[in-house]
Amino acid sequence: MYRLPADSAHSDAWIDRARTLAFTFEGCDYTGFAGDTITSALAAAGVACLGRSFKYHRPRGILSFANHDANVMFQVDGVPNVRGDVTPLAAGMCVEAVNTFGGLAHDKAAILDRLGRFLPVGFYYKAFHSRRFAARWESMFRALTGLGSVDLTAGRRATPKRHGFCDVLVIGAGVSGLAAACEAATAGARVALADESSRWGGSAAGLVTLAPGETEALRNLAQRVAQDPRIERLPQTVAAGCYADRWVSLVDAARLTKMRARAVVFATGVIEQPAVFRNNDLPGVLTATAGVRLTARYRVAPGRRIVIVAANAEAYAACRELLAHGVAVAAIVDLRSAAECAAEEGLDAYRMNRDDGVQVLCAHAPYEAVRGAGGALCGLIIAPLLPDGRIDAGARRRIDCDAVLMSVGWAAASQLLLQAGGRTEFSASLQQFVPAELPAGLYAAGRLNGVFGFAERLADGRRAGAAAAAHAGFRAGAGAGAGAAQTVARSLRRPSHPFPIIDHPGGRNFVDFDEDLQVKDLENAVQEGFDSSELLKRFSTVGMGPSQGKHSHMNALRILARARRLSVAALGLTTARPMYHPVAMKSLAGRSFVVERRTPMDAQHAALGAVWMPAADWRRPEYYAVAGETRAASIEAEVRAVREAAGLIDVGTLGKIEIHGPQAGEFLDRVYTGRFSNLRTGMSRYALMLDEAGVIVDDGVVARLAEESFYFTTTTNGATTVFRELLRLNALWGLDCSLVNATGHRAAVNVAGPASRALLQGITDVDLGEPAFPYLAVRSGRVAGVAARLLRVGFVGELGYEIHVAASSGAALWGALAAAARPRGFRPFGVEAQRMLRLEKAHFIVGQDTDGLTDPFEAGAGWAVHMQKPFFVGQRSLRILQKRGPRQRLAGLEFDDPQRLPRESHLVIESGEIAGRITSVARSHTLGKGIGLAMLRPDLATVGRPVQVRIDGGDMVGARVTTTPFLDPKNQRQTVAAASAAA
Amino acid sequence: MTAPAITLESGRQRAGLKGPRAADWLAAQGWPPPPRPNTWGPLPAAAAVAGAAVEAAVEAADVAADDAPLTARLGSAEFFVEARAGGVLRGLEAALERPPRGVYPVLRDDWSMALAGVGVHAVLAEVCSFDFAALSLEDRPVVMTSMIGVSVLIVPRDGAGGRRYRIWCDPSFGPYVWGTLRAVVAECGGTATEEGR
Amino acid sequence: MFRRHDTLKPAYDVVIIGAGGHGLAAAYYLARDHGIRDVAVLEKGYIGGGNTGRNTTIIRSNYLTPEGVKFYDESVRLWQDLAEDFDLNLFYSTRGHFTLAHTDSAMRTMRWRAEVNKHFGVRSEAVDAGFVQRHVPMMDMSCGGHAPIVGALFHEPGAIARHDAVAWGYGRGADRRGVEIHQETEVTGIRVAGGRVTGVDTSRGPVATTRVLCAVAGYTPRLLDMLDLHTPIYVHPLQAMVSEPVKPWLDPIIVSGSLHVYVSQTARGELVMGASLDPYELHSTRSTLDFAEGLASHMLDLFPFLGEVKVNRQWAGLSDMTPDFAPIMGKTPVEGFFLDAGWGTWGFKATPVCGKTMSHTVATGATHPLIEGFSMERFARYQLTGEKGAASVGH
Amino acid sequence: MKIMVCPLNGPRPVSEFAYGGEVRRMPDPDGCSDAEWSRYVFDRSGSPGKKYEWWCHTASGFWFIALRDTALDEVLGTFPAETVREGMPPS
Repeated sequence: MYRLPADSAHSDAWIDRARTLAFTFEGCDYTGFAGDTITSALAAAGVACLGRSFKYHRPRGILSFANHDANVMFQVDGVPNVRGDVTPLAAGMCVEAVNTFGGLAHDKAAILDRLGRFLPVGFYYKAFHSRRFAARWESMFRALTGLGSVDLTAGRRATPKRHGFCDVLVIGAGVSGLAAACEAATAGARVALADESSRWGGSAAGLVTLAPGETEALRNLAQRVAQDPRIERLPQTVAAGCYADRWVSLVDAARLTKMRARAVVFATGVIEQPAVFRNNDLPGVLTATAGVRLTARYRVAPGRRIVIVAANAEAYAACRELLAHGVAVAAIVDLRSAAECAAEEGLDAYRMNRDDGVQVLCAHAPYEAVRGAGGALCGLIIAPLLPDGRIDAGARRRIDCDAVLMSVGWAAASQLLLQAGGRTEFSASLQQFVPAELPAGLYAAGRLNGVFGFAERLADGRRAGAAAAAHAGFRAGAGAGAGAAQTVARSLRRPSHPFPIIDHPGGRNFVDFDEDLQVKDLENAVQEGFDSSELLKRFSTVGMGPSQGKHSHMNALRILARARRLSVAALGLTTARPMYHPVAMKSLAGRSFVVERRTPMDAQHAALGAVWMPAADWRRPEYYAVAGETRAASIEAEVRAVREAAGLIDVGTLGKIEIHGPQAGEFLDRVYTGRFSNLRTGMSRYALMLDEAGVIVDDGVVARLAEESFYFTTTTNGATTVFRELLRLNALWGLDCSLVNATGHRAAVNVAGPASRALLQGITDVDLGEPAFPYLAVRSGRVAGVAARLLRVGFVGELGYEIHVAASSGAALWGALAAAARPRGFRPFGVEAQRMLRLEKAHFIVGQDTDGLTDPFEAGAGWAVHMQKPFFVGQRSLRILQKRGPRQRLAGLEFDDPQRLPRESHLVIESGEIAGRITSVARSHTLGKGIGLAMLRPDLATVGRPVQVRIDGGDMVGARVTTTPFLDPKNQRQTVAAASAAA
Repeated sequence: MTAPAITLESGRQRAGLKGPRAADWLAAQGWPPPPRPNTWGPLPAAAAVAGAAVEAAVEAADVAADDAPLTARLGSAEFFVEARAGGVLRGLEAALERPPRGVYPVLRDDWSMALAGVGVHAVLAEVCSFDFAALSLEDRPVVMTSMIGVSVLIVPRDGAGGRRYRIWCDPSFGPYVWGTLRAVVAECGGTATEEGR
Repeated sequence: MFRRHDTLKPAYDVVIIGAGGHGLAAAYYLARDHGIRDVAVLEKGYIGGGNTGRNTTIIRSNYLTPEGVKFYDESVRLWQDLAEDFDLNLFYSTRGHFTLAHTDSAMRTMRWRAEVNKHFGVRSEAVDAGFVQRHVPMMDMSCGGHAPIVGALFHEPGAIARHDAVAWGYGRGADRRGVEIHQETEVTGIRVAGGRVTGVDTSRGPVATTRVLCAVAGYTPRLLDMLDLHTPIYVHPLQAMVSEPVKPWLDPIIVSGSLHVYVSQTARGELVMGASLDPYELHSTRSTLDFAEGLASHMLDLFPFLGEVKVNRQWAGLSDMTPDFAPIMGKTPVEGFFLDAGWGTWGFKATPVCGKTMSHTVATGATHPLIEGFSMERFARYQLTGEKGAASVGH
Repeated sequence: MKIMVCPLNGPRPVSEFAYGGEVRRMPDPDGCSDAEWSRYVFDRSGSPGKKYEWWCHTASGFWFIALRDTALDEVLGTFPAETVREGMPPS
């Protein structure tokens, strides 16, 4: 291959010879021109071998030059698997071939090519599986596997994502796509036009041998697209996936666009398929479209003496284009019979032969590509193709050449259309799958649709564009939308050969270039019984490589059909799934938004040295670190402060819900196990929530603010789901009440400890004294000048008040409480201290001391369940569970040795059997004991019963079932006595 | 404005109410509720005078126009009222302290932001899946949707400065929403300002 | 590897519905261990075309309940010898399996599992963040700063295998022993007389039999409708995706419950990635973009350097879920009709032991001890298995 | 992404909604047998079909009923939640 000289006849359409770019490939220096891709620059420099194959490490070069060459993937500046054929060349690029051992030129793994015949398809499944080999095959394969390598030190790159919206999305900006876009825009639709290339025109872009009328039509369409404000232009954009309700992922270098379209036109065209013959994978053997694009766009000649393997009209068009650029074509080897050739290409063939000395050989097939000294392609051996399809190998002869271009057929790029729910069927006359049934709002146009002629593609594009616009609600006025009425004019010629596959005793006739699969590999697989397209794919891995079968699935189907003596139509394609083209994870991930919730006191906690722990979407202080104090010591001190003076904790993350209305009480009676319709105004009560199966799902406190108004709390983790479920139940029951979620709009602080009353009284107008404000009462008033709701609670087992204010007053409240508390040995406390405090009171935590199957009786919360109520969620199941009896019981444990405690989730072992598990455990300094809660087998859950717990390392420690609460069983500290004691 | 701009607003007065009789009661207070769900209405003339007077003092004229007091109807039976100055809402707030049967006060301590300027839709397209550009403002829509994973309330208005979006969210998500939006706006070449800073 | 049979016989000793791993394994053990070779395996599509070929091939036994651990541990033991049994390479590869914990409550569940595992002799340990960092040094332990890893459950025997090969191996083994595998043969009805099975109707005509084993995963409810049997099984899609091949860098299997990620690297160098169930019922294996977006984002939280690695393909399977995340196995109220279902997201790893226990149950008519806890009646008796507790954490 | 038409908020991507499961009739807790009740609690109609389901538009907390074909993921219609109490139109 070489770069054609600058030429007055044809301007350099895509490259700028004035700007040279230097880069390295495999450590050697090269230069290309601005506008080159990596591959075109290397080709221009005469580099034929660009990569090594996946399995045999055979040298490979350009095959299709269309973004699907799995053998021309590079490691570029640390980025793996870069498609060289479409990646623009940049100055200073450091390019290396992937999947080589010791470099591209001297790949040590190339030995595998010679071993090839010992590595038949499925061989992996059949060898190395005995115990003896197991370890060895694994290390061997893991060493040889993979393509590019990942730079483990690379940082996260966040590319933006955006949502897009349009009436009509046109995928593919070839002749039909451009026509469709213009037609839809004319009808008044918002159009988006996406194409992988940087230029409009698709396969026709840059060709110099189009008919004058065609060139002009193309120019006009491109201009129209460039100017029409209703058309959003998306060049260098890959449509990677087509999802439900016309939701299409569009990927470009900068971002992922999630395009929602009212209608989609698929003008995705066709992908040229290789002919299958011996050594068809040699560098220098490529598809005709690849050769034409190299020549016309990048002015790189595929060779100095070219042979074209032909089976359709496009072969002759390609030949004309090459000749027009001054590239010599030695011969056209046409698989079709002399009659067929004469009928279809007779005039072309005659002219080329006469004017350009192109030898046209009909009814001949490529038999073997020949590798010369240095591995370069030096010739093509051809042989007559007999009418019955067999090869007359005896009459074979060689044509010297340095490039072979294949133009034998196409595969419809129908993957996106199929992903979107479209159906295709095989057309025997076209030898191509064409759209059969398309869901509403989806349209196909152009070659994808089996329409090959230029004028026909224009018309088909207009038809599809008009139909799509109409579906989106835009009907073209008179004059416009001329194409709308037309029906699809499919090609009368046969663009694809029915069996461009030539057997050879020596094999090496490749069907799948990604996976190194030869004809016999597929035939063997079918022999083995993998004789449906899906099974064949899975066993042979045909179509599973990076190009996802874009060059192999048609030929594989033909081989399968021949082996099973069925028609291709009878077999059908394998399911098409996203991605149409591989998408980088950074594009899919985008910047990744992670929701965070904060209480209004967040900054104050941070200033106090809070060590954070996650809780739902929130972060809560686990404890407050103090310089020179261990975590344990800090937590212990926080506990002591609460027991001896007072402590503050931010409980703003609790769910906070209001319910109002005549039937609010009844609603609560139905959703909680307790009775609330009879709760006195100004009082509160513990509330336990079950699911329909009778399992504990949440708990909290319900306060009655007025006859028809309640205020209640849920757990931090349950807040969102509980509120949503309550809304559903309200919609279901239709009671006269409404719910308000105040969770984020209210801040809440719990001030607890013997000194809490005195502390709080100083800054509130609410009378906290007995009996004005008894245990479990709720009052409204002002705290530190802020309107507040006060609940007298006892979760931590001390005199305590929960103060709820508007979120915007939260910081002020905390500040005022802190100020009032400081002289009294104030200490804020975190979640860990609170767990310790509540454990001393044996209050369970839903989800820690209970699991996904715990009912209230097992949890010892039967006292909170009013079975005599007419109905509550879970009640009916509880009746059944009562009959069944408990499977476990939550019990308090006191450990024999406070210095040697188990951890949460350590198991209780009874005569060798699992008999329970520790759910909470701690060393209580208040009590000077090791205490805990455990879910025990019911027969063990009797006070005084000794149990054994297995701790880390397998040792056993002893414990005894005790009465709970561990501390202050009569709850005096949180009621009158404690209060007066502290006052 | 030549680039997207986002403002973190402060000093707004808000009230919320819901319930079977909320609409009638609101009307009786001289605050005609928007007739249709998920629409908003401007402050009635009487109150507006007082409101506007106060606002004129604090706000540039064009913003005041976009930013005049409003009543939003969320679904059928919930209402959200906001004004820039306290005076406007004082009466309503007082009345809500002792609501009649069937009218229930809703504490609204939202964070609010305003997004505007050229490229405002590019910003929105990165953070929300709703097609705001195609939204007609004729019947004064209120949009409840999800933005970067958070439930938000959005009122678009066409003002002197072009399309302007008021965005409200639960205060516990405020720092996250504000922090994220200002970053996206900055990436789109825009500016972020906090009122009163 | 397996024969194609042109005709169905009028009658078989046993009919197995579903030529996935489970059905073929049952056929294999029926023929090999119980001498029952007059067996037809009827498959609507093609061998291993369902969840067998769609799962992420993870094999582990680090479950939460005694019944679960014992059951899976037996399965893992069977896996070890399958390759030689089949004379086929299953690419069974022991990698070690980390289930990451990002919160102390998750850590509690990890320890719970580890303790139950160890009690039954299964190698699992609750390990701290330092241990994880040493074994997976390239992982971002802060997960992008928003979900720091506090520890993990490390299950040393955790492994992966080539999923298709498992179905093919069992298929070939069964085929060689005389079992008939009929692909593209759909069961359209099940014949019952006097409360017992008498045969099945198929798209290729009726077949008489007195014993039917149903192993059709996501299609179970449709089959049960034919018998008017009711179960708690509900079907949600489970999606997965795979990257282009890259040189090996990840040895262990990594699972994060709270990030909804599980990932391993195959022998081909591809990263096979999965997440949690789709959020609503659906009986179609379509792919969604939001799945790929979310999973990629969480992958980068763990492995920020993967930004440039490309996702090649996504797919989905239909998961037959139960309320307690444990299977429904054994006899049914219809005599002669046996069920192996409710496998949800973890049927692959249990393939061998399901074949063993179901073939035993079908052959002897006595429920295999290992599956007694998984009976269909447990729901009516409110005797759910405890796996529900483990469900939040990984696959 | 799938589009769901919310009776209150109009067409939105399904990611804005929470799925509430199939609408199921609760048997009379006092009248029904334990067996009937456990069937109500645990059993599901697992086969694909046209089903009435609970859906919630999370941003507005609005619950409604959708008739959806669970084989094709086609939303055939959406209705206000009251429909549940008035008795559903036939699928």
